[in-house]
Amino acid sequence: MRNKMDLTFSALSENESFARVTVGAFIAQLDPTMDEMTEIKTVVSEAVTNSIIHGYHNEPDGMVYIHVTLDQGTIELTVRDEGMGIEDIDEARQPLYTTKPELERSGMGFTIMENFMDEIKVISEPMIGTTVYLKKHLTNSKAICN
Amino acid sequence: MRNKMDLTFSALSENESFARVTVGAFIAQLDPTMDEMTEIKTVVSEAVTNSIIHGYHNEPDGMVYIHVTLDQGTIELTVRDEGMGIEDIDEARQPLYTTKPELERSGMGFTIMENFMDEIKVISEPMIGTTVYLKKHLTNSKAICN
Amino acid sequence: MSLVMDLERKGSVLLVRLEGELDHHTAEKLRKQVEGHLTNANVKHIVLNLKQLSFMDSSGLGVILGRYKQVKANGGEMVVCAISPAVKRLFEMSGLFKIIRLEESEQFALKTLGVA
Amino acid sequence: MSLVMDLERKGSVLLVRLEGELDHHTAEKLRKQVEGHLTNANVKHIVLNLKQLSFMDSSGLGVILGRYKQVKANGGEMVVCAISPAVKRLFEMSGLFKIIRLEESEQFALKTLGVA
Ligand SMILES: Nc1ncnc2c1ncn2[C@@H]1O[C@H](COP(=O)(O)OP(=O)(O)O)[C@@H](O)[C@H]1O
Ligand SMILES: Nc1ncnc2c1ncn2[C@@H]1O[C@H](COP(=O)(O)OP(=O)(O)O)[C@@H](O)[C@H]1O
Repeated sequence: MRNKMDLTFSALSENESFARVTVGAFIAQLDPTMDEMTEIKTVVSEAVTNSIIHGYHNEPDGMVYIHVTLDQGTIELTVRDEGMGIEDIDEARQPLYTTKPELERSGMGFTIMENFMDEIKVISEPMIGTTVYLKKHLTNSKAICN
Repeated sequence: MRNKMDLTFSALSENESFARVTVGAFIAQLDPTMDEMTEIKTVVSEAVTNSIIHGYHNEPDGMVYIHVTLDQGTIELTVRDEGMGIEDIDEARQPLYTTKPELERSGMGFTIMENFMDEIKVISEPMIGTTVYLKKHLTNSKAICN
Repeated sequence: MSLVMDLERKGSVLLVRLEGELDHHTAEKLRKQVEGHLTNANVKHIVLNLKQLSFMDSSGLGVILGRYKQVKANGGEMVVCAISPAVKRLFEMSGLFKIIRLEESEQFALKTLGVA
Repeated sequence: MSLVMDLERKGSVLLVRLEGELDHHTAEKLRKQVEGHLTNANVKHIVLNLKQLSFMDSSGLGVILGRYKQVKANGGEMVVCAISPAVKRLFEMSGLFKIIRLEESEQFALKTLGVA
């Protein structure tokens, strides 16, 4: 079974939990373990929060785009914004690095994404926006046999 | 608060419950009553099922498009497909009318949508697709005060 | 969330208990399950217990109506029990109560059919 | 799902119990609540009970680190207790355990600070 979905929503912090619930409900079809479900939801939360805070500076007119593909127990997740973009991606991905310490950002978002997923790609251009591409293969047998 | 979202997904029957959960999670921000929540979820289910069964004849390559806008306690919901379309919309909207009795369709989809929402508009063109536009004002005070 | 089906024969009655969500996706599974049991010549009536059903839409009406027609063709009856206000509204809207009897509880529904 | 916060002063300790989801959206509310109580001159330490927390991400780490810095500046301590394996992983990843003490239970955490 191959299944895909696209979700677009206003850059409002209220939508962070909505995005987690939605992606969680979608991947539930693959019958992931509790740990895998938590990992995916956390990763969605990190990437969406980044788009809202860093990409759009909390400007709710911006839109956040999520794309999810499920194929043979593999989850491909893309979170995209048309915001500020990132100047130096390597620097941004360092643990504890943040450009918004005044907002009490921990600088752990990218580190968590790297730890919880099998693959991560970050594409960004200043003033154009940022795309975070994430991939994870579920260990679960049902997913593999589908 | 004005908040909007777009959801697109493969025309698979597995996604019917996913669509209900997603729209339900989105409108939860307006703090609807249990009855209103059930009504919205039912209506989403009806329109999405119609797109999958009638619009795309269960062909999973088709995509179903949902748009939701929340504004001052009013929910605007659009469910769209690029499928078969409807020849005679007035006839289709009659209670108990169905073109797929062999699939045990009850012909009650449109009737339920009309009963559960304040407003419904159906736009359809054969071979182009169908758009169902639905609107409901929540009675809830929190929603109105937002 | 999906549908959990619990089917059990009690004399001439097929007792069907549903838990979860009955929509287009799960209605087909229900149809197959019930039809499998209806091949048993002893089964004449269906009692449908919807107490644990958390969601139903018009696809549920369709599959219930379909099973009603099957038992009706054999001179049997269909009784539903323990339905929520939401499901009741759907039944009322579609006029299903004209042909399908509603009873408060499963025990009472079975009693009216001479079982339990 | 949102965050329910239960704040209570016990001697020199501000006991904070969290229930629900701690993310960017709810972290700001938590920050304001805790800062309101930290103006009380009697409060020196924070005990954070995360037993009922069902979700947390790096925004949670940020707001916890922020409060740690505040109590630290007054010579106080921050202790977390009853955390889930998922939250524990985030703490470990970020090295937060180097500065924030972990205790099994709320009662034990309070005891180590001379309260309860
Ligand atoms: N979508 C984005 N748009 C613009 N900048 C971003 C985006 N995502 C991340 N960044 C930059 O990368 C930095 C590190 O991100 P992250 O590791 O998630 O930590 P944090 O969000 O806590 O700052 C951010 O501080 C920001 O400068
Ligand atoms: N999205 C759609 N695309 C094509 N035809 C549709 C669509 N939605 C509804 N229809 C037509 O309208 C009829 C009535 O729809 P409805 O009231 O929902 O009943 P049912 O789905 O049980 O047939 C359907 O049988 C079908 O012919």
